[in-house]
Amino acid sequence: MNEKYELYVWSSYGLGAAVLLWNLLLPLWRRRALLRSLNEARDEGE
Amino acid sequence: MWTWFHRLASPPSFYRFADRLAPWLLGLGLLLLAVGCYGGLFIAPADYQQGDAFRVIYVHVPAAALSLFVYVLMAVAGAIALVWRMKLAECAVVAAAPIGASFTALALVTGMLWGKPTWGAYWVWDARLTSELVLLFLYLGVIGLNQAYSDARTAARACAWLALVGVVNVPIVHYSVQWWNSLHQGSTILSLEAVRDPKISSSMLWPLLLTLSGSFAFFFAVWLRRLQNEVVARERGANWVRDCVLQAPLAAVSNEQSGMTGPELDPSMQSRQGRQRHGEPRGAD
Amino acid sequence: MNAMLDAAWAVFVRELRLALRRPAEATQPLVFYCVLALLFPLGLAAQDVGLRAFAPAIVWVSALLAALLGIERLFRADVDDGTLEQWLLADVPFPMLVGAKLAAQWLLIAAPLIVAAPLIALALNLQPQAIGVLLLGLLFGTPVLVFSGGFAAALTVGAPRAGLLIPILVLPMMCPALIFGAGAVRAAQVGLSVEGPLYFLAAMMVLSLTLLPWAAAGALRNALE
Amino acid sequence: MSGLSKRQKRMAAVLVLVLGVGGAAFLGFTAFSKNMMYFYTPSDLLAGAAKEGATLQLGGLVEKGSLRREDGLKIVFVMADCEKQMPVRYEGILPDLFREGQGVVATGKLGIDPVTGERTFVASQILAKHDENYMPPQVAASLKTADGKHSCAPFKSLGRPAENLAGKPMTAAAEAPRS
Repeated sequence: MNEKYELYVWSSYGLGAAVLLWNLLLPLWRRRALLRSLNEARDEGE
Repeated sequence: MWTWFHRLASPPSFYRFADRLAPWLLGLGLLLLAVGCYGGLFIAPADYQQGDAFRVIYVHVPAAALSLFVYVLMAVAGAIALVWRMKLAECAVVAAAPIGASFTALALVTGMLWGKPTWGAYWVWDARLTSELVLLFLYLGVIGLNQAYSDARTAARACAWLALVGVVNVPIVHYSVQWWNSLHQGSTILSLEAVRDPKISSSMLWPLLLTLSGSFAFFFAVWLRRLQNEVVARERGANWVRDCVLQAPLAAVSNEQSGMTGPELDPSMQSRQGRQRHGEPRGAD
Repeated sequence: MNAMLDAAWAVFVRELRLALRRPAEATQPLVFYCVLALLFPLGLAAQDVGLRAFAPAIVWVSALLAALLGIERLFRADVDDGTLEQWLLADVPFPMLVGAKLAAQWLLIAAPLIVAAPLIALALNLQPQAIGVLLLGLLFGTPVLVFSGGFAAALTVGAPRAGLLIPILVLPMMCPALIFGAGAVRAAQVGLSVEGPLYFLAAMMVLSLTLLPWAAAGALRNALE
Repeated sequence: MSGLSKRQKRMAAVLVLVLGVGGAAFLGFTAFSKNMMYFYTPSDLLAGAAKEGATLQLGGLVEKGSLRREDGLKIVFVMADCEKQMPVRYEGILPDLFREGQGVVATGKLGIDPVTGERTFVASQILAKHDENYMPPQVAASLKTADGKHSCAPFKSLGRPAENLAGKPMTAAAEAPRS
């Protein structure tokens, strides 16, 4: 690749990957927290 | 058709449906994106004018297309939520906003990274760029509004109203390059004329179609996941949550404490949880 | 039909009467507008030529901020004393009453701004031939500002701390008015054609006058439920 | 009380909505037929759309063979839309894509050239405007014609509606067929 443009191209792909990762991980973390609180609520209930 | 629709709209059956569909969509999306990005970076030839700088298109165009599509989706879901008071549609509005906002920001930033080497400026205040920026603010408004209310239903319905009013901006973004004299180029693939007379060589087109479809599949996968979370959070007391969420394989996440093992572990789920553990060094714990 | 118009008129008159009961509060936006716009020349060197170039933006941004001033409280009192509940139960379409209230707000907040604008424009060295365009632009643009402010206020009426949220909500709706309003004045100053931006502002005004009372009424109904 | 049935009220509401949205659409499209442009074209400037000394954007194609480099970073070239031409003077850094036949948008003022005494656009910034066509260099080379392959269609003048210009080549010679 022409090195004049390398930085622009690679940083845009890198940012794209970061956005994908962010979108992927955030719901999973939220789910973990939810399940934990649900489990705690159930354990207290029982 | 309608009974199927109604069944799907009930939280428990939606939850199971999403559980089955999301892993496939995610796998498909990531695969298409990986192949498309590889093709875009290494296989597609350099452009006759822009050289290698044009390769930003494989990130920029899918992000921009999603930013518009997700807002329209939010407005449609918002209309359904307001007219038929469907809970799932309310969740859909709220769940789509952060994803849409992230892709809008990505479209703006990659656009800047494309503009500097080609146009000669990171940013100009022309119609396309300004209206896309307005779109980002609309997304941020929806996210902020959702957080301002303590009651989830009121918040979601307020967001639905905002999504409906804001959708006026979407055609302005899309047609801005036709209506105004603009520095931004016209549509390469998303216009009637482009279908009749392709504006991009096929050796450069296929990676674009792959990243485009991959991004949409990815969006639907993470949207379904967010929707599931949203539904569960609202119905935390309901019986079906206890039956189908806590007993389901996904409960394996919390099994370390409770010592319970899920009945049937879906392999794709397992790998996702593995990734989740790795990605969590300073996480929620 | 007449009964409906009477009801809307009653709401309109009630708003004006309530505002005139506290004249100091009613003139707040105007004072704010004048002070804000006149602070800019004070911050610049005397007779700075840049002032003329910035004048359209200064007048419009000041008008925008003045329209936002206190918009958060627009529906609070009506919610607290049960007025809105009564409007909801009335036989008259709720959006019509909300529209009447917003129209009264325009008369109270925005009309004084338009009247004061020529003086501000002269103070900012705006070229005299651009003042007519400025007034026409404000006439078309201020309903957009007031109605979108009203919509944002309706969206956040049930949220306790929405003060910071309102600017984010109204920014996307107000910034086209700012772009084309100030753009028309700038064009008039340098002798370019002003019809395009003015027509666009008029289109925005008609669209907001038609759609935003409905949307605001829906948001209020949602918050009251 | 109001004397209207629910059905009539709904009809009235729909009527108001249709009238409002239709009126807004009419005004909006009238606006687009006037000038709402990020940049003006050489035809607009020659038709007297702007006074001398007003800062504005000018868009067009760099005319083939018109580019002349003077000492330092100074350049002089001719910018053209589908019909008219306008000399441009600029001193500064140019974007990579700037070349003859390329679409550009220049910010600057209309003035008089100190050397030739002609009406000239004195630019303070030049941005390249690439179009929506992407192809490998080999394909582009096979398409090349004497007039260049860039369309002047994106440079719409104020006076005429855009559709008349869609796909119109820059000069009488037809744009190279692309298939």
